[in-house]
Amino acid sequence: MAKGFAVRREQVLGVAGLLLALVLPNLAVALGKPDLVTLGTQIAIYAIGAVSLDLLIGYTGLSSFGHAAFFGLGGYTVGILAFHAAGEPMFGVIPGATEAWIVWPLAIGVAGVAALAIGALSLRTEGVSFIMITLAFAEMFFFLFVSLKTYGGDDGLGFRRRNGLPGVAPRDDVAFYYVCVAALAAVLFGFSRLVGSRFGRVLQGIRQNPRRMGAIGLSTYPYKLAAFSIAGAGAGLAGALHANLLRFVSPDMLHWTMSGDFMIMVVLGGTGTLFGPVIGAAVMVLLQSWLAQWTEHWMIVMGPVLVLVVLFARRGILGLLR
Amino acid sequence: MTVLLEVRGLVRRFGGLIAANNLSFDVVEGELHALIGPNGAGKSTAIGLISGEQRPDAGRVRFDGADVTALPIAARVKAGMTRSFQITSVLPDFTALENVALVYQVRAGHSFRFWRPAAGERALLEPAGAMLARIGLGGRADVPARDLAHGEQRQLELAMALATGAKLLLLDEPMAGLGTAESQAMTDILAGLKGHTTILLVEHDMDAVFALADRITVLVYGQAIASGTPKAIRGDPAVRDAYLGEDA
Amino acid sequence: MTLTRRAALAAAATLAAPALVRAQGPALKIGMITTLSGPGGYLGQDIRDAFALAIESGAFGAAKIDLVVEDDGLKPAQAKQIANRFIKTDGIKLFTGVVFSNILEAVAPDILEEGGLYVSPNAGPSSLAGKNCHRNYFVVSWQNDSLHESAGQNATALGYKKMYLLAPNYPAGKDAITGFKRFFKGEIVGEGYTRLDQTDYAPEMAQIRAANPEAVFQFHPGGLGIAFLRQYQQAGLVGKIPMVLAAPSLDATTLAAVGDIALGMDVTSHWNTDLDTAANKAFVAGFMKKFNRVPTYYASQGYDTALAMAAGLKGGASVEAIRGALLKADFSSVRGKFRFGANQHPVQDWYGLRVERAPDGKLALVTKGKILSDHGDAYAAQCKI
Amino acid sequence: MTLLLEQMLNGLQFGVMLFLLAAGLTLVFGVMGLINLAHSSLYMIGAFGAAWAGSRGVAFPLALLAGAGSAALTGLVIEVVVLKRLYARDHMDQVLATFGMILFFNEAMAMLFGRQPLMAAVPGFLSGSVELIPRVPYPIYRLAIIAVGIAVAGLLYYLISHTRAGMLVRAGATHREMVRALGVDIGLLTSGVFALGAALAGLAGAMTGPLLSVQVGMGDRILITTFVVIVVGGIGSVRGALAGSLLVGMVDTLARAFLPGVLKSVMVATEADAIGAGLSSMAIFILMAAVLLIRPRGLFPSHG
Repeated sequence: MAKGFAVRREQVLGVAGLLLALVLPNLAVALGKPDLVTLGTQIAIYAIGAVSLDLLIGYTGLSSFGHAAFFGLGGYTVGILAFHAAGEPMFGVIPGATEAWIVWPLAIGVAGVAALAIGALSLRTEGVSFIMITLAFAEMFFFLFVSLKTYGGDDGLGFRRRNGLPGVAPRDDVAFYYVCVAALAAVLFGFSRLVGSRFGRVLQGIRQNPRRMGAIGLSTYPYKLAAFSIAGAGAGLAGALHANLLRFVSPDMLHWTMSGDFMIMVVLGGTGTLFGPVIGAAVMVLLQSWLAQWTEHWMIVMGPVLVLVVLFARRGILGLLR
Repeated sequence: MTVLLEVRGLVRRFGGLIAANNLSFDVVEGELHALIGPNGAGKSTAIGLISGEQRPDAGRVRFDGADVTALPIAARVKAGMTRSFQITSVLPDFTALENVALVYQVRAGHSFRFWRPAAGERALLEPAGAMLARIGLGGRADVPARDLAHGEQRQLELAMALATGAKLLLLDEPMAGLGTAESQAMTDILAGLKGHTTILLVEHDMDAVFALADRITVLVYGQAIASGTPKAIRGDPAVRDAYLGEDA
Repeated sequence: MTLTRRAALAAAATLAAPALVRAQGPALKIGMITTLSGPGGYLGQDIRDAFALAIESGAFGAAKIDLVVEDDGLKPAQAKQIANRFIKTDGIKLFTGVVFSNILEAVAPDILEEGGLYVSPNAGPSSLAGKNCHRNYFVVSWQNDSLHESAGQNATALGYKKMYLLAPNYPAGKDAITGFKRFFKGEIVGEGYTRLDQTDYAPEMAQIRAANPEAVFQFHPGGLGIAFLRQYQQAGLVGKIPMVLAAPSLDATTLAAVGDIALGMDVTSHWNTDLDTAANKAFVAGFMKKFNRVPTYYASQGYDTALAMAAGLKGGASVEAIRGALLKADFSSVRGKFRFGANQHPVQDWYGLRVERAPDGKLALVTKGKILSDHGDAYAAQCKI
Repeated sequence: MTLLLEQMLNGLQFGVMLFLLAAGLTLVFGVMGLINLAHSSLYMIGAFGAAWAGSRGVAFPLALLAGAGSAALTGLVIEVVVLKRLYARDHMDQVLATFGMILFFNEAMAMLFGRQPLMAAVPGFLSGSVELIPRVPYPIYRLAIIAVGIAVAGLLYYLISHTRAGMLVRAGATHREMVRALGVDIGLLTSGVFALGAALAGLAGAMTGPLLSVQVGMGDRILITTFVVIVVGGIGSVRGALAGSLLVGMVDTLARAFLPGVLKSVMVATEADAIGAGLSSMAIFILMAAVLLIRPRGLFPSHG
């Protein structure tokens, strides 16, 4: 009974969210705040990253503190390919690319493979060690990109136009917004299938009781690694879209506070839920934007809000709604 | 009478503490073999070593004719042994049916299937439902495990262990924390399993042990000091010394 | 200090103003995207405060100016959001404020493509100075390289023959070393790269001592520089091996934090508190009176940026008209001589300063002489506007 | 040769500096199972406290005390108000809540003291240098840091293994319920341990202030290095923290000092400098990965 109710809630929420997302550009014009479209794009992009992190935190029970690494790698794949498309090929052989159908899958792949490598090492540990080792690996990538002068290092790397998509004008912000919303919808749909599948069942079993999973004959490591890699790939997609939104990538995408922000979005919205991370991303982006307009000391508000959420709203905003 | 499990000379140290000290005993196919001993005798360590959660510093474990000492847990489960835990250990957010279905899923091979909803797979749900019925939880299949009574959770755990298709069940205090009635129900279930499945039982409830066991091995300070039928153990002077000496 | 972010600073005028501007009616909005939070926040604060001071002291004449300030948190994404809102929702056309190059490279294209005008009070990255220069993009401060070119020239002028160079391993650090080398004529006996997250410089001190140079040039802005100087002193190198610095490594703020250690060090800058011009005297006095602290060179740049924009506004109301007037640089810069080069970056003089004890016992940067005259930058030649 | 010796001394000194920071972090984790990101804030508060006291003309040892004390006091407050409720929570909740605290403290300090770095001077009696290695002057202040680090290590060893409180600390880590059942006020114990950890962080901040830059956010960067230290050493083990600190300090220092030189023998000098710097910044992460490959729980895993 309770379960059926929850499922219906999620569906209602999903449909309502989708409707809101679809009319947002019109709404923005009506309200005289056209910048809301960009804000919405940003929310959709962060939501993709947060949803993918929730696969680890909420479903597999892995508290990764290095999600920004894959977000950044996805972004830099776009940036670096654009850089080489406009100039010399990479190492003199690999040509650049600007078409979305080449670049985006590549960004997803690069992030996924990197996650596979980092996960292979990190997943040898658990608990706090896992939190810290993922953090440390992300930090390592951060410094790598800071020191890469060819790609702008600390100053970042800008490029002139967004990746080409058939039928989408590169300068059209509203069109790009819809692309991001569509990507989010696809990710959410894929995600809901994934967590209900055999694979998803195993992940949820690992989260609830890894020892028990061992006792019924499952070696948890390959499943955790696969989840880590899939989540990394998801963050890679988010990073690629983010790079396209800004037409700019910089090491701050890989900064450890970005990993913290993704974690906050997941927990704020509600771990282990489909729409929780989306709500978390929306609240986070809007809160930051509004607080920052109100005072430069916005962190003095944001910090305690975070503490209060952890203390008193353990199941996030979605948990409060239930 | 074939020997299913052969434990030989297991040693396991934790710092200065010796939890298994040259431990040796056999479990014969089809029997219910109980492992008893005072607190801290190393019973749980023995289960841990046999199931593969812990690695011995010395000694061997042979199972079903093969040396499994170096095998990881999952491989031992595939070979046909599984364990339950002293502390209730189920998947609390899943229903009883989902708990057992997951065991059949794992048994069916790898789970790298990313798309089809597992909730609709009859190949998993049907045997799971049957197993729940067999263990007496047929009417509680759709209740989340966290909402089951303590005794029911222990039953569910047993159902999960059985669902692995194990030839040997390693049961670590299945009656711990159960009331009298629940204990009796569990004793009945275990009695019903006798003959179908070989069981190595660690248990503090001596009434249950002596009612159920075909043979008993007594552990003291990580060593097997006696092994035999309940009757023989009752009369063994070393056992009396260990227990009464401890208690006195 | 009250620090509301959207400090709308409207300045009413007392002076008679050109009719064209007065006819405009509502206040003209200038968008200032700057870094106010985090460790680098004091740079943005100085720029904002000095800009506001310029408005208050009537630099814009009768034109009503609404300075809309927002903190970018040193995050490019956040800066983009703000720029986007300023352009689309608030309809702002005139922008300034960005402190750091990475933020500027993220937001400048957006502003310029939407037909806005940007006047930089600080960052002047090479990527926007050469072939990617833009007719609506002005830099009032300096092209990044100039800071270090002047230091190289200074080291040559001071007669050093063997130098050891040290900078963090990131592009600005590498640019610093390249810029220095471009104007230094002596021998480089060693070169080291530190890390941005480094806190302990003991290994570098040992390497410097082992290399035994005549002097050291190091580029470590802000807190890094403070740590470096303190450890330089404790390693017993202060007084033994002199140091030549560029302005970002030792400004008025970091000088206050390191204290006597810095005594006698050579710094180069395009501006100093003691420059003898009427505009500068008014600015320094006004700033110290209002904010009770010594202005940094960031503050001077914020002030000059306001003056430059005010001069531009005299040209008319359209971006094109403002641009035309701005290009003439018809204002009394606190630095004295000032004009824009072909790439709309400054052509200006650079001075050698030394840390000395002022009569009141406090430490101060004292101007010792001119090092470079009418110095532009190497990228202007590639710029076609 | 003397350069190598000197750099090894530098490595030791950096290691001791890291130990001061890691000791408190790992102690709190070992006893309460709490992972406290805001440890870096306590470090910052210690540095600000000492610098502020110093600027008011307070003698250096007292300024140190002020730094450690202000950190301990802050620690006590956040322990009682917030962190007590988090001991039983999972680590991610702890990470998030303490991340929130970092934001809060950074901004609070900025509002109190401004964003400009603070002045913090080395006291007269500790300035200057001695020639430990002939013709290589070594700063006395750095030697003082080594001395304080050794003193702290000794004190912790004594506290944990030879006092009643230490016994409770050891017991509390493994059998919290049991200790409670024996009538020990576990709340008092955790508060005490947390205050001690905070005081150590504050002491580290106060001691390193005159070497570094006392400013908002100063602890955030070094926090990550500290994490590497305690992961390498084995989380929760003070002994491990000591071993990890020295190892990380040494590896980091020697890599920075000599890697570019080694690379220069195989490639162009300017390239070698930049690549060497890049590689050396990864050295400690590579070390951590290697340690975890061989010993997933660190060099000295704590019990339980």
